Amino acid sequence: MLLLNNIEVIYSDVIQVLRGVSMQAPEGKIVALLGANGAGKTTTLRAISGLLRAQEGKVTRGNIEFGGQRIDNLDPENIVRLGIIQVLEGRRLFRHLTVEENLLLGGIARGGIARDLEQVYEYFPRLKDLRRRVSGYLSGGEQQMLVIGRGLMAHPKLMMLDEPSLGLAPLLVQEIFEEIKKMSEREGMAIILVEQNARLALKIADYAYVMENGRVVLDGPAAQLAENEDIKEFYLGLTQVGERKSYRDVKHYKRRKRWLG
Amino acid sequence: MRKSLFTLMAALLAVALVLSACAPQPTPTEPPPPTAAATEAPTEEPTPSGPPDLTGETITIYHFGDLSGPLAAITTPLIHGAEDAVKAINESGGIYGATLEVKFADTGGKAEEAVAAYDRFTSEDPNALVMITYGSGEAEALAQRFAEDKIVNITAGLSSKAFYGAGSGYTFGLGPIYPDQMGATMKFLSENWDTYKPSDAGDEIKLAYLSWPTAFGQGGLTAESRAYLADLGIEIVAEETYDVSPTADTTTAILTAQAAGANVIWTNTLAFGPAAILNDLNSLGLRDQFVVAGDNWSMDLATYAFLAEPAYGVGLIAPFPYLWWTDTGNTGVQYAQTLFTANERPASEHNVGYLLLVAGVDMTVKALTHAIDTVGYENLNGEAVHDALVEMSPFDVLDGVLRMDFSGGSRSPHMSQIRMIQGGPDAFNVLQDWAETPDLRPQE
Amino acid sequence: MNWQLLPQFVVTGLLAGGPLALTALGLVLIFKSTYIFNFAQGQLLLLGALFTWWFAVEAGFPLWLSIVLALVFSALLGFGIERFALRPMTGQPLLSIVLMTLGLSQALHGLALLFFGGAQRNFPQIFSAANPYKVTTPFIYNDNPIVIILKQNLVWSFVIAILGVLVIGAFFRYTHAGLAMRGASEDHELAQSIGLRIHRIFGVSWALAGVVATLGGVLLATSSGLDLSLSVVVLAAFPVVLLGGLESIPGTIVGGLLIGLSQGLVSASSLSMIRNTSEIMPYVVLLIVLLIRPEGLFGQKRIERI
Amino acid sequence: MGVPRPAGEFDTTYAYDMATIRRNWQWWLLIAFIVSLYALPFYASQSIVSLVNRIAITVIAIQGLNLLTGYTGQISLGQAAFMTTGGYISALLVNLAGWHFLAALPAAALGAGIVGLLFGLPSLRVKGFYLTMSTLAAQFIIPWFTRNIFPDILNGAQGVNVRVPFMFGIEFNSPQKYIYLSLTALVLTTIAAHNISRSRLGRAFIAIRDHDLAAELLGMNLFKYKLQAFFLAAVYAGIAGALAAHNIRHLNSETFNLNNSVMYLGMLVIGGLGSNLGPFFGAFVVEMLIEFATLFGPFFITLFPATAAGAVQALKPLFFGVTLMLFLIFEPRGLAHRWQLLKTAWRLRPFSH
Repeated sequence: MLLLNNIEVIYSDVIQVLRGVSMQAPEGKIVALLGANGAGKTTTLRAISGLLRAQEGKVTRGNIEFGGQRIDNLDPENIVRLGIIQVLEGRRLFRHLTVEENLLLGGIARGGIARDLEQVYEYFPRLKDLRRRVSGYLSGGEQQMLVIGRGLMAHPKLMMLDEPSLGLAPLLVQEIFEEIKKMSEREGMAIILVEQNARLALKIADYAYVMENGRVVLDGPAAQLAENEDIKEFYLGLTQVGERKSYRDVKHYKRRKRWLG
Repeated sequence: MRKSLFTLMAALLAVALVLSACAPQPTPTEPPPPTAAATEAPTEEPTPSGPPDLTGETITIYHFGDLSGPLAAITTPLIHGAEDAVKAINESGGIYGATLEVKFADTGGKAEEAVAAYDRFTSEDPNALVMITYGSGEAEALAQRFAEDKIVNITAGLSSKAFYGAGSGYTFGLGPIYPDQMGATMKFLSENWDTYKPSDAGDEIKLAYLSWPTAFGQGGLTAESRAYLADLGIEIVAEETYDVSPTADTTTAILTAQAAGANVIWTNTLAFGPAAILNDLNSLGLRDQFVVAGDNWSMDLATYAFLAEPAYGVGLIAPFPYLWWTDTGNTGVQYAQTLFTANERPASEHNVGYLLLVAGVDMTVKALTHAIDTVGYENLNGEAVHDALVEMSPFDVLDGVLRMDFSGGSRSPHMSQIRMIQGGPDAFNVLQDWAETPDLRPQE
Repeated sequence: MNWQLLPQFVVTGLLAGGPLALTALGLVLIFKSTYIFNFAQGQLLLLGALFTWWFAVEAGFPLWLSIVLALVFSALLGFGIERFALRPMTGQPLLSIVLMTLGLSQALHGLALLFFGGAQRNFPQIFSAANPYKVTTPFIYNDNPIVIILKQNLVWSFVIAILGVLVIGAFFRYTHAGLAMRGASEDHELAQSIGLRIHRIFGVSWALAGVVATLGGVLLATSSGLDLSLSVVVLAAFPVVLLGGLESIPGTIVGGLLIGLSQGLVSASSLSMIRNTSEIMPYVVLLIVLLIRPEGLFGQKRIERI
Repeated sequence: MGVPRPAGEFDTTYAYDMATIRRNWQWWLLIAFIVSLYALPFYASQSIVSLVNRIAITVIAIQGLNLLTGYTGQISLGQAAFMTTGGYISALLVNLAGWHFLAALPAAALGAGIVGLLFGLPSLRVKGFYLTMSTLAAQFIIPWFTRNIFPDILNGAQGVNVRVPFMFGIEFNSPQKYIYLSLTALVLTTIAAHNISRSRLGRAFIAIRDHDLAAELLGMNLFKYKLQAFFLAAVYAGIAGALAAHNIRHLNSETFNLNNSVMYLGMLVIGGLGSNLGPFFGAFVVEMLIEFATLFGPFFITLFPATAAGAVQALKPLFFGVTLMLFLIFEPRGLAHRWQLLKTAWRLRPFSH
């Protein structure tokens, strides 16, 4: 459904952040986007959602298609109306509004209705109890649920989640990821999941891309990637248990790094 | 380099002081001989016997006004009055053939702008003769300059400081100064208290001075006017101010005055100033408890524009140092009316400003003519016009629309009627005919 | 203290706070959504009143129609201001934006002067200027109960102004459009990410501020008359906004009433020096607020979690 | 000083590095300019002398504002109020106490400075826009005081007539003479402003403007520096106010009003914030606009039926406001920045970079 074709993004006419990124996100599937800090994951999401513009960024080459329509460099408002929602990093919410007001705002672009609220409360029953609370006072996990729920209110065809696990307790992350999985299956929604926590991401994702330095360096079905040695080492943090890191490992790292770059 | 910077500056300062000592005088006050007149001068110089022929000459009158500030309500007709009067005079031959011209500067009611305009005017015309000013603040700021540069200032801003402050002497009023006006009105009221007093008022006049917190608004209150009121046995029980704005609420001022036992209100304001008090007195249902009086400007059509009902104006008392449009028996008023009709001025300008400037231009022409007769055109300067105004006194302007008297060191007239609004607009009826006002000019 | 006048001036002061609150509302509306403090609000107020005057007096339309037309005009004006003066300033520092609204106020003042002239003018009456309401209070002075006299137009201006604030407040609280505006005001980027058209929302905020300003202008002008100095009333509304809290709609009412009350209280003093402070009372209150509680009574203290 | 210089020109001594003016011909140009201003009364008409006189006084007021707003980043709407303070102090000292003008002027500066300090006090707790409100309060409260305290001396709303300075046997009663006072004051205040901006204090101001939190973390006493900026701005205003009052010869609570404060801010932005040339450019350009409005207004205004012909005051705020808005949108760094670009282009000619 979503197709990125060799796109390039430049900030402030000078700084090139993405160099020829191509990827796709099919209906009803979860796509994980992995990579270190500064690899260009968030920029990719912003390129899709149109929010680049607020930061003086621009897609300068390549194109982005959604359902057969070119959407690169459209206004974010219009992209949302096509059914693409980016859930921003850092659990950004309208802190002075209540939970329910936050949710209603999520649906406002398509004329949010009360029935949609019930749907969100089904996924996250806890929000229902908290719906009159001022959202700024919620706990981190509750805020994350709210943010995802708010995205859901727009009935998106594609939801992009930017680091939903950041700073949350592992159990909570588990719970939230399960709901995400459920959502994508039930609503037939494509999901792009940007994560640092590669293990979890690969567990629920169907397909994954690995980015470095503004390029996609590796991609493949999630299960397959999870078995890839380099992924294991660099992103899952798995080495043979108990073994001391030796000079050989470092050399190996360097080799791998070259390959990845 | 830094050292040399300071050396340079020190040198500059020294030079500056020397330079300022020998700075050129503000372009000479002695008139340069008018080139055209110079040739024919000798024949007429000794005794100006026959009327001189000044065809081709131009005499400029400079006019300061406020078309954008709080006094704009009256200024527009003021300018039109001057323009129309000058046009008519030129059509009938000017002053011995010389063309009269008016140059106007909009100062927005600010002294700073008035000074700038003054410098521009005196720069254009080294022999400026007459300037007409309007606001009290302007007149006060420029008073010294007029005296130094010997330029006659005919002013409608009648606060006493402009006339008699230190170093003034060339400022002449179109009406009595505000302390005189208040004194005259209060004298009249105290003499006729039984006739005009509110039904439940006592035998004593208790005065409340409710006005704007501006030079004009406070112009009536001077040491002399206070002393004069005290002599009349009138106590000032309240002095309150309100905003210079059509939206000003005078409720607290009025109620404070009432609580202090006031039965007469004096307001030194114009247009929406008196209207605010009259409106609020009616809105509060207190109109019958006060005699309301104000300066000459307060009794004008401009006030009606702000009254909630025209009837609210009824009963306002004011000194009236000129005739009014309704005095159609007077040829001067007839003349002004002819000008007004001929130039198709809108009805809203049928007010004191227009009439007064037709008269003011007439007064200027009389003074200029007299000065030319006395010293000759080639010697015509501000001083001559000044002397003419004093020598002519007492004299009537525009066939008695104004009665001027600048004798005895007084530079504002001391004659006024007292009038009262009785009925619809324009029904400014005479309560007391022309009479001498008290002379409350500041004692040096 | 002039005890006899105290109840009267307290009530008069409170009533005067109504139009102040409405004027302050215009400022709050713009600040809430755009974080711009609009120094040109006074000129919007003036132009709103001038438009009404022009339609009613010059064009001869019925008063209600004139007001409606003026509301439309000022809404368009507000919309235009956002589009052409403030949108280009997006991302500029506070100083530039403050100066932009100051420049705007000068330019609008010049335009008003140019198109309407400096002369004062009569404004159509909406409320009766006669027959004041008289209320007998339980307070006794010199063995007589104190009677408060209230001008009809003052009372009705107050009622309409407060109603106006309440209606706008309800609009913000209970409608989707209001919710969108509240959302946009909090976080521009987040609002964009969920599909709010923030520039349209900013435009609407300015248009709404124009509407509110026109209402205020008409209410203030109808009691007496109209001239260019009408715009200065907004100078008394600045303190109201700071007192109530820059983002708070209910704050405008409380702030307006308190400022009006403070003016009424000093007016009842028996010392003329203290009575005269009535004109600067809003600014004295303002300084006190700045020193004691800068965020105002109902201002948002930032909710931050660590 | 951040201006690109041609290749091959290096600072070889500290004196050269610190020098404001590096070339001899620049010295001569500056001297020639100043001399031509001082000689103005000998070759220019009175209206031009009067205009330059007013511009000089305005520039002083704006220089003060530049220290507070341009360098320290605190927006002030109270500059005119501090001018009122200075004007009254000087007027009273000269009129009543019979002080020499040269003694009254520093007293006026100091007095205004102290009052400015008082209204800077809220900077302890608030900043940015809130602080602007505090200065706006000054713009109402100070004139109120002149109207209401000591009515016997200050004469309430009517204000006071201000005596013409009389020094060295000269009465400064015409623009041709007064301009020497204004220009000399301007030269001195310019040197002072220039040195303040280059000193430790000036750098502290800039640090506060650019990031006050960071400046505080570096151990700077923010409050102290902000107060100093307020004080200095008001000192400049006091000097300008005294000069203006003795020039107008009349002073009341409305002589310098909110409108003046707004104009000064606008002039500063048009000229260039945080540049010592900014006040000169700004005052000059805006005064020229106003002169333009005065000269050509009457023709222009006849196009508008509602406006009385001659109401040139309508054009002044319009021209000023629109100019200010255009500058904010297209050249927020003001004319001084343009001037730098021009100079750079000239120095580096024929290469553009």
